[in-house]
Amino acid sequence: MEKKLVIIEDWCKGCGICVEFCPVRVLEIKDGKVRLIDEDRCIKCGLCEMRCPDFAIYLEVKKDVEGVNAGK
Amino acid sequence: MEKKLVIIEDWCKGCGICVEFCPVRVLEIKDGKVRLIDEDRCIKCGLCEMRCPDFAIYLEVKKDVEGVNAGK
Amino acid sequence: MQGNEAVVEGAIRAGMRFYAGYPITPSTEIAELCAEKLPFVGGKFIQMEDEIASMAAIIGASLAGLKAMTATSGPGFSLMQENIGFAAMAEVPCVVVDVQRMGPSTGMPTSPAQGDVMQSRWGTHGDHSIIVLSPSSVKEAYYVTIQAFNLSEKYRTPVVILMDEVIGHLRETVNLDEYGDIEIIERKIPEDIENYLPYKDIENGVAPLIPFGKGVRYHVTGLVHNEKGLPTNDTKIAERLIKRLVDKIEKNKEDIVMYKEKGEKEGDILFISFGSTSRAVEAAEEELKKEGFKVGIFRPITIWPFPDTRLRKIYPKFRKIFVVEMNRGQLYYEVDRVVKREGEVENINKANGEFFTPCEIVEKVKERIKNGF
Amino acid sequence: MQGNEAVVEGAIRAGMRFYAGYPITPSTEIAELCAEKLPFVGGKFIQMEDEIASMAAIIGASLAGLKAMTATSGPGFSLMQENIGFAAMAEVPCVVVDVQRMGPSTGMPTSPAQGDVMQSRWGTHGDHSIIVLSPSSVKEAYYVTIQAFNLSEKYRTPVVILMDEVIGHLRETVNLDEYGDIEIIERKIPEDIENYLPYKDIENGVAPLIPFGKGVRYHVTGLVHNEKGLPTNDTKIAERLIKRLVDKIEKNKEDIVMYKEKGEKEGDILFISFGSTSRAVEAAEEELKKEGFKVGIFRPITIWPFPDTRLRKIYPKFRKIFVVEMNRGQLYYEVDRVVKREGEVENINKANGEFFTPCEIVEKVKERIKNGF
Amino acid sequence: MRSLEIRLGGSGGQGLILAGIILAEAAILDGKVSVQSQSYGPEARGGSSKAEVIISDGPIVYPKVLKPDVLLALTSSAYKSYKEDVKETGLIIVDDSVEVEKESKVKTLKFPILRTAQEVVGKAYVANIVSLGVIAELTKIVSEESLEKAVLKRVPAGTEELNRKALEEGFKLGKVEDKWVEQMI
Amino acid sequence: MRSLEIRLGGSGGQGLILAGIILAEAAILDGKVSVQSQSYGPEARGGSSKAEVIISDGPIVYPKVLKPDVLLALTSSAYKSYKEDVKETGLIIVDDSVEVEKESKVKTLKFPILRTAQEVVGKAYVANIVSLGVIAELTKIVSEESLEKAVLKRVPAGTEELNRKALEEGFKLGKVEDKWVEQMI
Amino acid sequence: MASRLVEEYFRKETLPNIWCPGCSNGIVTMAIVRAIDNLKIGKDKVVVVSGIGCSSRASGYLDFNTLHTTHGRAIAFATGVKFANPELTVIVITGDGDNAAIGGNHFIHAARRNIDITVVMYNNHIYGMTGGQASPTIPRYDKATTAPYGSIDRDFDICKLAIGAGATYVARGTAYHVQQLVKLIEKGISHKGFSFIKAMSICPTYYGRRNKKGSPADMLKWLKDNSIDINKAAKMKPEELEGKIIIGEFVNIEAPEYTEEYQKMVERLKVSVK
Amino acid sequence: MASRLVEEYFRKETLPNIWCPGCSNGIVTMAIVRAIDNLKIGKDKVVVVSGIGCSSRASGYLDFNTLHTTHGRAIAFATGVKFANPELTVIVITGDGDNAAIGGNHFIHAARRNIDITVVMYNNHIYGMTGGQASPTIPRYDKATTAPYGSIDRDFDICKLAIGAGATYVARGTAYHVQQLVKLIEKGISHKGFSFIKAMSICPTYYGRRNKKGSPADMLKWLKDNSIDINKAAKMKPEELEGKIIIGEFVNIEAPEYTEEYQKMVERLKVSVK
Ligand SMILES: Cc1ncc(C[n+]2csc(CCOP(=O)(O)OP(=O)(O)O)c2C)c(N)n1
Ligand SMILES: Cc1ncc(C[n+]2csc(CCOP(=O)(O)OP(=O)(O)O)c2C)c(N)n1
Ligand code: SF4
Ligand code: SF4
Ligand code: SF4
Ligand code: SF4
Ligand code: SF4
Ligand code: SF4
Ligand SMILES: [Mg+2]
Ligand SMILES: [Mg+2]
Repeated sequence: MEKKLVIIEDWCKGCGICVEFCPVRVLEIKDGKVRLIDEDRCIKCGLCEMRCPDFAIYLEVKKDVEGVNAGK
Repeated sequence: MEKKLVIIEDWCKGCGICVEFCPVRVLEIKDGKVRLIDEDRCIKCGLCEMRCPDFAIYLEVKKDVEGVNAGK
Repeated sequence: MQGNEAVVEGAIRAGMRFYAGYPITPSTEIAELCAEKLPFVGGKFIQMEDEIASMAAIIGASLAGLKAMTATSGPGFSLMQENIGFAAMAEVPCVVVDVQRMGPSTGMPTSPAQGDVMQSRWGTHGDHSIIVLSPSSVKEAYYVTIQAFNLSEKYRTPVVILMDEVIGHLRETVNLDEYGDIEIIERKIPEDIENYLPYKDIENGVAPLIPFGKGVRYHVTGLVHNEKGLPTNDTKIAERLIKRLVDKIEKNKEDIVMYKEKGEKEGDILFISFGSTSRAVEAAEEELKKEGFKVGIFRPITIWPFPDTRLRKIYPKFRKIFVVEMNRGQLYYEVDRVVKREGEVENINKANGEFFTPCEIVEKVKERIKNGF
Repeated sequence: MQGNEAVVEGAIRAGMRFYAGYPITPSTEIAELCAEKLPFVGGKFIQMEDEIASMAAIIGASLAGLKAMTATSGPGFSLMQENIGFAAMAEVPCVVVDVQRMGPSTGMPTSPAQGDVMQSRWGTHGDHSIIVLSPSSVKEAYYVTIQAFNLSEKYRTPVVILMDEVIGHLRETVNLDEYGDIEIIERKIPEDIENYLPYKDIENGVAPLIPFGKGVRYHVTGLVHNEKGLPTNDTKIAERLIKRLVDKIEKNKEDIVMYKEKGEKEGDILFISFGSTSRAVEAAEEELKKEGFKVGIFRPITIWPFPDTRLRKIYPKFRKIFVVEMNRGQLYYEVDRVVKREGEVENINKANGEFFTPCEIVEKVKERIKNGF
Repeated sequence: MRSLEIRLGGSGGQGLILAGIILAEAAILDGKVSVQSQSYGPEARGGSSKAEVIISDGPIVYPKVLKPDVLLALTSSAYKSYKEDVKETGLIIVDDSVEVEKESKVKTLKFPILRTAQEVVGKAYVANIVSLGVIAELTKIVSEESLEKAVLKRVPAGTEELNRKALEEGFKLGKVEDKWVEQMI
Repeated sequence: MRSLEIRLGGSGGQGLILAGIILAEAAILDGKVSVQSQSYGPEARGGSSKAEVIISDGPIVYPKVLKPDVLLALTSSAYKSYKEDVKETGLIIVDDSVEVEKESKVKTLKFPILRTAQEVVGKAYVANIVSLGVIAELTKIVSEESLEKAVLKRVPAGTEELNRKALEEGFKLGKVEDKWVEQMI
Repeated sequence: MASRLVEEYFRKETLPNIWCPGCSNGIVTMAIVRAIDNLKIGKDKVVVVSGIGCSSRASGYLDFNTLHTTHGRAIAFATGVKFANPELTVIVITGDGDNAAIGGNHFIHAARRNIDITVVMYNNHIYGMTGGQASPTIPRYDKATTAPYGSIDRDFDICKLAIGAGATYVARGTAYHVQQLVKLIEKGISHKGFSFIKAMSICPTYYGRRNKKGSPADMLKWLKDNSIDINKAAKMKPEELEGKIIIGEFVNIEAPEYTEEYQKMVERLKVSVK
Repeated sequence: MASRLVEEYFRKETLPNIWCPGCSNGIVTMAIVRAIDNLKIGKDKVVVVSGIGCSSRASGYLDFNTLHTTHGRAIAFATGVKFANPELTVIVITGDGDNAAIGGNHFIHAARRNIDITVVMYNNHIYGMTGGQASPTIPRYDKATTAPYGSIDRDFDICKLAIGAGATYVARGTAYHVQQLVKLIEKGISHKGFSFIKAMSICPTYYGRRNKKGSPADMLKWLKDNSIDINKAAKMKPEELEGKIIIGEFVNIEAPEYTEEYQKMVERLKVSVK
């Protein structure tokens, strides 16, 4: 299952928690909101999602892949 | 110091606690009040006083003896 | 049957299946009888750690679907006030019995009084309305308890049964068959639960209450909330909500109020009295009648909302109005407000732990009118 | 200076040396400032586990000899009611500040309201009287707090300062020098402590209170008690005690009541209003005056006992009476009772968490009298 | 409409409140109307205790006893507290341990109620039931059958025989004198 | 009697309530009368926050701001909520991150307040003090000296220099435009 | 005339007390008086605070500064008294309903604060004053008017609770073992900090009668036969201790006391201001 | 769109939440949701009851049957819900002020009764909602608005209190150790009886700022660095544990559960009536 990192900008309060605890440090705060610097380096570990107090960052199972699974 | 067993009849409710725990069993309940059966056998241990819930039985230091003490 | 017992019988008849309480004289028999009887009718009894918890537990139970009641007396009633306000705000049906004893504070715990009349209306903070019923006989205690549950379901509101020690502990011949086909209002789950709004803005009314666990998930809060029950700071919604909380009771007053009248329809003296005291007043009335006075009695069973419409109609036909209460004057204030005639509402009070005698009342009346009307 | 701060300054000036409390918006600054300041004036601050305990602690502290205060808001005020009744019954001086916020229940915790007017009078069970003061400016908050302590010592009674969020959080220019030589009533130990009777049956009055630990041992209880403070079931003593508790306040009303009048002494409209709302009313008065109305304002500072004697005197000179309150009508009931004229007391209410604007008041007045008087 | 007011006075623990309840229930069994009330100090124990019953053929307005027709007093203090209230045409029944006034305006009868309970029936605590027997016998306000039924409904399981005996003994005591009743009714 | 009504709007945490207090205290130092009030959501955090100050030469009857002479809005939502209330002769001051209406009836000025705090002074949290400088400069309702005193009295020990700097920068920003003031006074 | 202790420490006009025949409230109250007498602290500086209940009526009989409060709140009132004037010796008399039911929160918070108050809880398993309802300390399956079919609640071990809340002196005694009880109370009063003494009591009228526990003397004997001293208990197996009452001192430790800590803070501030 | 858990278990219209940037309330709330999701108990039979406080606002965001009560009383309301309908899974969300200060009595009594409710206490050391006053769990000498010179109270070890009161499941987790916290909550919910999970939380706005604890991330890191698993702690010396937070399960025992005991009593009575 392929995953994608999603950020809900409206909900992000820029607290910096995800930035600090991302093991590969691919997040940063820019203008008070979080931003993924480098999608490729993201290891989809989900630690940002686990600690985000605002449910503003998460890994989404990609639609198309899901479709394939569902087709099985 | 000589002591004397005093019963305050008005306060005694005849519960029988002192009777039961008097080590020499010289107390009894008569018409709903406690009574000392045999003054001589009372060993002035004060256990009745200690457990009477109504402060109705106690050992009093005898007046005259007190007087002597006081006179010293 | 004892007054306190009649409350329990009435409550079970009305469908009460949850009782949470904390003992206090002179209401304790209500808890004791519930402990005894509820297990046999599929109900639950729990003795809580205090009255605050008791009130909380019956609100919780009511939301979980059971008709719920607690009983207490003055000190406990004071402690329940915060959560009574919660029940009013969150519109959770429940019944609170206050068997009044003499206060203030611990007062004379085994002696009768009617000192919680105003507290039952105003005891909690903030604006709200509430229904308060006061029976004057054992039989009426049974009836009033059933109505308390009915009203509480119908208007989704806490209802207080304001008893006093005399009625609570009185044993009287009661024939329950009289109430053979009394209506019991049950909580109905609406058809359309899809669009359910637990706090629908219905003019002067309420939405039905669906219990927790039935598949309709919603929020209940003591904060100002919108129709879904969710907190809001919108002042318009706040205004409407508070207005509705008050109006659902005040504007339906005519449906809610119960009272009894006795004696003359016009004349010299109108007595206003409630609960056990009205029994002394009735006996006094007989005396005064013998002495040639024309006497009427107005006895509110619903204390709050006060049946002021009716009183407004009848009082002008009497020369003098006496409010007789086992306190230092409480319902008096409401009567004095309604009666727009200077100096013609008189207080007959007693607050010493003793029940009124008819003769005291007769004497006081004569004393007050000795200089003529 | 902020309103809440003025209360603390006034209290310390009045001799308050003990504060026990539990945080709640919008009163919390009072606790916070006491925590900060009391250690420097030889006073004690304690944060208790809840409001019940806070009220209990200040009563205990007062008996131990310190002038004591607590502060809260609606939900906490509800919880304090039982122990406020104890203080009334046991006649222990203390001051309770209720900074009102919008209710019922949790309501809108940061929004202003005046919804606890009736609760402050009737919140506890049983018959009692109580003194309740309500300031309408920061300066007055300071002054009223000092008087609260004075009255509480003089009449040995709990005194409630009924603020509202607007005054509590308002910052205003205040000049304390004005109160340079304000009188402070101290607890005096009588000469003859041999025959001290802590509850001496003094007509409409109280015996002095000697603190615990001064060599005069006596009993304090919430039960009906005799002059020594010991429990009794004697109905005569009970009658006299309850009567005295009520009369020491009601019969000394003229000493206790404070009010302000403004504007015309006779005319079209008499506004009755208190606390922050009266500021909006004063602004509205200016508007209405411009439009040619003859307007008077009656502003009770003492809410309970209500200054009814004065009102009785002045209201007949006005054609219409408007009671303006940030609630759905509370002081209204008392005014409507006093005013013996059918249909001439009108309610102007707002209970949505917003402060009144002068213009709203003007509009409502015009609307109500559009059909002439 | 006839109505009889009865007051039972004694000390807490003598079971007079229960006696009052039983009496009221017996009257109901007889098809009459009754109210019963009580009062006690804050303690409800040790102190004095009072039970009141009104038995009537029709509705009872005022539920408390003001001037009893019948007073039962098992203790001197009850006798002293309540004797003044009794109607002049009434009846006072006291335990024989109670010292009574020589010149009472009200007919006063003494019975060895406590002693009968203790010595004849064998348990001091049935004095209340003995009392009921005496009252019923003297006043005929309730039938013997109804009273027995009412007693048996209220007493703890296992003590039925004892209480039946107590009631019997009460009836016996009461038989001694019945003129008052005639004059009353 | 002159009186000026000022409203400061932004989000919780921007320190606008403190700014209101400081402004009111500065006015008092100048010998004027002032009232200050605020409102906030139940949270007092995250949500929106509003502070109001009235400064006058004489007693202030109505303590809240009805139609501000001056509105400071640090966020778009504050701008949107409050802009309608401002007197036609009034002044709106906004942070330059705020999108303003093209055709406002009320004179509206934009300043890089947040940016100045963050980038010039170095701490985002002094935006409130920068704002005060701007307002004082534009309205002259309080003297610079009093404002500085008031600021220094209220800010945490150790941050005096920072705040003095912030105030300076505010004054500087405000200097850009002062015609409105003349027309006002 | 009455015994020296009664003459000295009681308000004789209030006697005889209102308690039922054989109620142990009098025994425990006298034990408190003996402890105070042994400690020679005089009467004027002693404040006895009680709640509401049969046991709590004790304060009215005692010739100290006495404060009979509201149900469950004695400790909160006492906290005010003690903190306002730390020179006073403050003793709280309370019942198991008063303290373990409605008053639980004040109890644990006073323990946590370690304020120098001594609490004696008269534990008779029921609410005596209101006529025999179950209290939180009623043994499981025992009966009471609100537990007509036997209590299903787990009974509350208040000593364990006190320890959990951080009390620095915790002991249990009984109305039978009077001498020991006096000693425990003495030590509790002398202890600087929050002290709790649970006094196992008897209510022959309600608890005793409903649970067929026999006469008052029988009930005291039961206490005698079923109590085990803590020192002895330490050497016994859990099975042997089943259903037994362990008596003696459970905790006696030193910790900062609240009113002293406040005073220290004030001193610190004075220095820092200078 | 939002994450599956948000879509499924939250009332999206209520988001974003009102909590401050970096407040851990969201982390703990999501941990509860994960636990429920893992247990697959569905939404309709779950009731979340909360008190008053920042933490207690969580109930409004969650798409269960939710009940936001009065300050300190959540457990008492929850007791009514659970006892009225034992089929419901009842979870209480509370704060350290809500539960350890004003709500202490309901907490200990629910623990004593062992009623099947799971309580998650968000412990941030202060009263967040009212602006940073000291709560009973504030570490000694730390500052708060009502403790401007440092708190002199002994801080309350609520796990110890829960154990003293008889709770049958007691655990402590942190907002940093999310996976573990989810597991502890899962076990608490599955546990038949009263379960208590203390979740060490952070309030960067009040507690953090006043006590100079740095950014939200710094505060979480502090939790990471100062927590020791109970198994590891067992092997350490008391000195080494000074000032550390021990996390994991403290108690997990079987005991009769209240609503079941009541049902058993009803069954017994039915038999005895027959
Ligand atoms: C707020 C409140 N609730 C209830 C009561 C009624 N009440 C009086 S005493 C009591 C219980 C007493 O039990 P306990 O503390 O064990 O004392 P005991 O009588 O057994 O000595 C209760 C519930 C009250 N006075 N106040
Ligand atoms: C009876 C009552 N007292 C006080 C308050 C005010 N109040 C609201 S939340 C709160 C404390 C919240 O602290 P906590 O439970 O720790 O929650 P947090 O905000 O820290 O998450 C207080 C005291 C109230 N609402 N009701
Ligand atoms: S999923 Fe993991 S790696 Fe990717 S951004 Fe989040 S924490 Fe970093
Ligand atoms: S943790 Fe959440 S709120 Fe905080 S910066 Fe990251 S995405 Fe934004
Ligand atoms: S003093 Fe001792 S021996 Fe004498 S009667 Fe009392 S208990 Fe018995
Ligand atoms: S213990 Fe006391 S009350 Fe009981 S019988 Fe003996 S003397 Fe009387
Ligand atoms: S009821 Fe029980 S506790 Fe109360 S006085 Fe009687 S025996 Fe003692
Ligand atoms: S005040 Fe503290 S606890 Fe409340 S939301 Fe903000 S950070 Fe969280
Ligand atoms: Mg007890
Ligand atoms: Mg907290």
